[in-house]
Amino acid sequence: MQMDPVVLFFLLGLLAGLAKSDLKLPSALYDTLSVFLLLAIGIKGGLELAKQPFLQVLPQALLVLAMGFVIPLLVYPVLRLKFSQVDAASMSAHYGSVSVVTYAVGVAYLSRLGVSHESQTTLFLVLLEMPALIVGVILARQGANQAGKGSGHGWGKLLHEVLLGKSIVLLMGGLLIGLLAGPEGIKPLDRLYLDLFKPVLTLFLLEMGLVVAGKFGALRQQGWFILLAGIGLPLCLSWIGIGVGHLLGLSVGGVTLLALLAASASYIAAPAAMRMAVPQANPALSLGAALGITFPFNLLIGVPLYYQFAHWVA
Amino acid sequence: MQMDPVVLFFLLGLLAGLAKSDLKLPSALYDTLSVFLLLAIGIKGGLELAKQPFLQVLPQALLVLAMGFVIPLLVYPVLRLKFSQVDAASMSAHYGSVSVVTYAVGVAYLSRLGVSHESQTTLFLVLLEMPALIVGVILARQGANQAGKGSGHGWGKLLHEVLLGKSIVLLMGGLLIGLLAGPEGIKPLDRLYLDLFKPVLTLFLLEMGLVVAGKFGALRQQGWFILLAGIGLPLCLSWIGIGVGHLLGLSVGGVTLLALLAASASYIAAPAAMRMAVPQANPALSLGAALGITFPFNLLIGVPLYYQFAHWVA
Amino acid sequence: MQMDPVVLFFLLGLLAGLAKSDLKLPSALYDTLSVFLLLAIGIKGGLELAKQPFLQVLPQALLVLAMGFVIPLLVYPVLRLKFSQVDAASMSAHYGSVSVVTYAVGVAYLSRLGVSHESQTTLFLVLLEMPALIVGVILARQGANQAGKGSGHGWGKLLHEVLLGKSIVLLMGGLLIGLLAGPEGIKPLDRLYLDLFKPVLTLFLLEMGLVVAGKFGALRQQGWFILLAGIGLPLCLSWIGIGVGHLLGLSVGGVTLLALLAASASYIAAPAAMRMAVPQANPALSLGAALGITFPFNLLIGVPLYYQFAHWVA
Amino acid sequence: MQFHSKSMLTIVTEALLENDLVELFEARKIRGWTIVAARGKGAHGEKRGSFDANENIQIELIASTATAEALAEEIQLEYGQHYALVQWLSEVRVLRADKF
Amino acid sequence: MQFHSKSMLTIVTEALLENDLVELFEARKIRGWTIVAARGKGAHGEKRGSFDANENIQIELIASTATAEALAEEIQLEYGQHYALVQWLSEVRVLRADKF
Amino acid sequence: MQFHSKSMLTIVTEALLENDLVELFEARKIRGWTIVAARGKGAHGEKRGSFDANENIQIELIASTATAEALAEEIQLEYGQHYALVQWLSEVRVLRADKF
Ligand SMILES: Nc1ncnc2c1ncn2[C@@H]1O[C@H](COP(=O)(O)O)[C@@H](O)[C@H]1O
Ligand SMILES: Nc1ncnc2c1ncn2[C@@H]1O[C@H](COP(=O)(O)O)[C@@H](O)[C@H]1O
Ligand SMILES: Nc1ncnc2c1ncn2[C@@H]1O[C@H](COP(=O)(O)O)[C@@H](O)[C@H]1O
Ligand code: NA
Ligand code: NA
Ligand code: NA
Repeated sequence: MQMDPVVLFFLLGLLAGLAKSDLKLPSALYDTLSVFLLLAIGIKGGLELAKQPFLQVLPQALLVLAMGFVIPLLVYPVLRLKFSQVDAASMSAHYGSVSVVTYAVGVAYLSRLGVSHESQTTLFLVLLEMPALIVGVILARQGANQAGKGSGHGWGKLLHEVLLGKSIVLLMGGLLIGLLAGPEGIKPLDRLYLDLFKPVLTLFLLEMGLVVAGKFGALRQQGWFILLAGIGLPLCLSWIGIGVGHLLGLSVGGVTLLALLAASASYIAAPAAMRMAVPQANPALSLGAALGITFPFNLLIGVPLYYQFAHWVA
Repeated sequence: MQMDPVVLFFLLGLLAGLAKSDLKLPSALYDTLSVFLLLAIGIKGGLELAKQPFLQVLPQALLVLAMGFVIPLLVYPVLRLKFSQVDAASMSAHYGSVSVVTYAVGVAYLSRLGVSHESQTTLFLVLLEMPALIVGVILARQGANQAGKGSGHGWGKLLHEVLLGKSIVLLMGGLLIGLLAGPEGIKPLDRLYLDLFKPVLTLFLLEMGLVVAGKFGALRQQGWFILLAGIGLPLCLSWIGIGVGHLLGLSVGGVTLLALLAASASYIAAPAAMRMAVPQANPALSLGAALGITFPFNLLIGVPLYYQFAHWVA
Repeated sequence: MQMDPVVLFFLLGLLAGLAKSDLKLPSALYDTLSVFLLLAIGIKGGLELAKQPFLQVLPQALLVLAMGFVIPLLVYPVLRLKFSQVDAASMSAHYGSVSVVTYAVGVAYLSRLGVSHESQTTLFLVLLEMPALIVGVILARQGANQAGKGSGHGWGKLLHEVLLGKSIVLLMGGLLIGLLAGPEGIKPLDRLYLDLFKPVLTLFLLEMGLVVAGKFGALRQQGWFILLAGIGLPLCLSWIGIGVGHLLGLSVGGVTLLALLAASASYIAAPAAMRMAVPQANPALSLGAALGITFPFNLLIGVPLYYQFAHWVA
Repeated sequence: MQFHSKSMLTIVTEALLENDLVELFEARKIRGWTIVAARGKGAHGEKRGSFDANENIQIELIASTATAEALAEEIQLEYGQHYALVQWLSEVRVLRADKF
Repeated sequence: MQFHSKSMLTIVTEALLENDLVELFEARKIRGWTIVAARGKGAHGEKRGSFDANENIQIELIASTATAEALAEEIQLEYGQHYALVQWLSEVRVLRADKF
Repeated sequence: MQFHSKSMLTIVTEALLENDLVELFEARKIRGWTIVAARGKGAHGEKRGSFDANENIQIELIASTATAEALAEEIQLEYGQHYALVQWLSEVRVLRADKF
């Protein structure tokens, strides 16, 4: 089977980065592309959600939300075997939350195979962003004396930070715009948000390849456990997603995406939130695992694998 | 009636900004989008102008030009009731000149309703940019001793600044390219300058929402008069546009756009020009009114309202 | 005949720059556009190459490669009449290498005339980037005592620099992606890399116009010889391209493009490589000639002229 | 005109602390500062600005020596332990003493 | 090698004055300067670079103390009254005295 | 807390030397530095960042006076002859002497 060109762009960036090419994308481009991807995913989700009866989606949403709270609680004790409390907590938050780009690649993969998926998966994506971050902070702070200085922001500030972070604002904003404007209103925007979605993803993945290559160096100092975690965690977590997806009665496509969401680790919202809330944690550790190992693993191996898993279960 | 999604993006930015979200668009994106919008509007105008007999457009152009000189003269005495000479003059220049984005939203509004408009309105947009800036500078400098230092640039430099400012160069450049290349030549460019016009406008308005939200804080210190002016001025000025549009025998669409041009206040060309020419004026005042009040007012209320006005008159 | 609008955008930028307009495009946009152009050209080449039997292309590739080594050797003695060893060597490298944007304008020109060209020209473009740079460095260093400090990087570092420079990585990367993904895989990306190629080129040329205008000032100090060289070199070199193209049995379109490649001078890869390898050379000289004279000459006069030449020969 | 001696505090730190620091400045009644985007390397590894949580900023702030020193100490205590942070003081001369 | 004492004038002001200031430097035969994009806060409110008329620049310029002081005064008189402007002088040591 | 005297070396040069300089810093065991994008004018003409080979960077690096001076001299010898390059040293005070 031919490789999805989207993944080829990632490999190009990765190889260029590893070979120390001077290829660089301007950071303004990276920022622009992520704004675009978040909006486009949100809008698409909103359009689809408009077709769903609200009462049918609600219980599904609650179950997915619960999954978001539970995953970091399961991941934490495993990571505690090796890491300090704050580092384990921070990493749990990263793995409990989700990666929007990984999701986008999964959607592109399914659409190439012509496999459909439920429209509410975008909503799931939005719902899964945050709970793990809250759990992660609680885990980091439990038992610790938090009265001292330099131990991170208070809860009020933190919730504000997360709820009004770029990811959630744009995903939710796009969702609402899609809902309010409807297919007719959005039609004139399709040339950008729909038609250019996949091609723009290629540029984004080129940049991600470069970024991931830069992370490899820092990873080498971290030893084998991090490599193990970065591959083992998504593999195990994907089965939680598959279980929940099954419970929700999703199609094979829907189950694949939920597995991918569970398996993916956040590298936008979580690092920023953890840096504010748990500054004692070493960001190189969690970001290294999430971005340096899990992200490429999911992209190259995870996506087709979870699809296979979903098939077995169906 | 459903809201135009273009306006929803503005509201998203506005709300995100007011809620102090950390959402930020890179300034390079803002710059790129404005280059694109100015070029696209210019090209479209040039293509349409090519269809018009020159001699028919000339008298219309002269009348519109006259309107550009007269509006600031009418606005100035009203603002003098409350503001210093330089501030009133600077604000008159802002309101006499035009906002390209407001115009673009008006065009999008009409096209959504399927209402056509005369092709020369783009030319009117270009013609209205500058006269008010000249009048504003004259008003600011009349009677004042201009020999001293620090009182702004001389006329030569100033005219250069305005005539060769980004707005006019790109609008006029686009117009000429459209004229010279003709529909055949421009066709291969349609995918960008035509098809992506409205979707790109959404990103621009998202950013504008964020910028406008940032202006609200500074506005609160300025008292009620500025709010009154920011809403009253466009309401009154729109009728001048309607009158002139009627005189020119424009269609309902054309009258709406001329009303909108008259009612809109410049926030790109005017602030830069006034800062150079009348540095004594407080830029927070005029930019606050033009961007913080009149821009959202026109976007959310003005556009449909002036269309209604134009209907009554027709 | 009407002018290609692509060229009109260049003229707009040039005029705006010469008139000292404050129009500026953000440098992030320039970087983004060049990444896009290089990728798009590479992909297109890869798609076309996939259709060619490899053994047929190989001898052609070798001959083109040879041309890349020979051109700077021919140019060098001419430039030595006037310039120092290092300056003549550096300039030879610039003229032996190629300008990707000039090539893109040539492709757009042919497609507007409906003239087809061989698919391997993109491969030729990639192959021609580098040989001249190597020859240029050898010419600069011959006989000179290179043991001293400050005389530029060693060969290992240099080859790395050139082979992994932005241009070659993106062109070759795109080529491989096109080859591997094939027409089916690339189809979902066409909306960006194919449909938007020409419109994006307009923005790029607008910026190039501004940059070229900025070079004119520095050129005036360099005297007449540089003007002569900047026009004479492409004219002469185009005939080498035509000869080689003829030898390869290319069509009129293919011969035109090979003439254009030979006639064009690099202003991305060569300046960076020469700055690292031959820092003694004056970059204002070679960049001024390549960008300030040869680039606009090829754009405005060269492209149609070489097409005419190719016709005569056919 | 006369030049007056002041101190300049320069702070290089993670971009995501910007809001916090600006709040602190305002609480301490600091009347002005300048920010530029920066990248760099230090004990906390490389900051390249390639994405959100990896950017630096450099803040310059002119004040009286006492204010600048106090501020530097406060910032060091509050953020120095866990965040990428380097600060330095230097002596400058300004024209309008009352402005700072 | 030897280091020589010079003064560095740093100017933070509105970006739209750049052309003017460069003209002034050239008229005063200044041979070099460095510009970086900046934002900041001061008596003229916040400058965030979010759009054209709201950007700052920071200019650094090494010269003899006399030249730097004279330039600072001239700029203060010409632009200080109405434009956002902060300037400071500091002492630096350079390697090539003849360059500045 | 106590402030300690250190030297700051500021280097303004062509952006394409960044990799080289960072390698040099690492070879010299320098533990930190800060980089900002810059443009400017000097003996090598105008650097406007409009495209690749025409950008400047400004590097700031705090170290002991001896280290900073030695580094400045080495860079001057290695790159000063052909590349756009201006360097200056200034005196700064930092809080954690052991960091530099
Ligand atoms: N010696 C130094 N000189 C100048 N800047 C430094 C130095 N050390 C660190 N920095 C800057 O300060 C930031 C934080 O330093 P650190 O806390 O050591 O990671 C780095 O990312 C650099 O930008
Ligand atoms: N105390 C200060 N320290 C450093 N920079 C300042 C200070 N005050 C003002 N600035 C900068 O100078 C610009 C103009 O200041 P002002 O004229 O006070 O508005 C501001 O936008 C800041 O970037
Ligand atoms: N007198 C100066 N003050 C501050 N920066 C300077 C000065 N001279 C040169 N520069 C900067 O150093 C770079 C290299 O200088 P040069 O080697 O003289 O071309 C210039 O592009 C400027 O950014
Ligand atoms: Na997850
Ligand atoms: Na108006
Ligand atoms: Na060539």
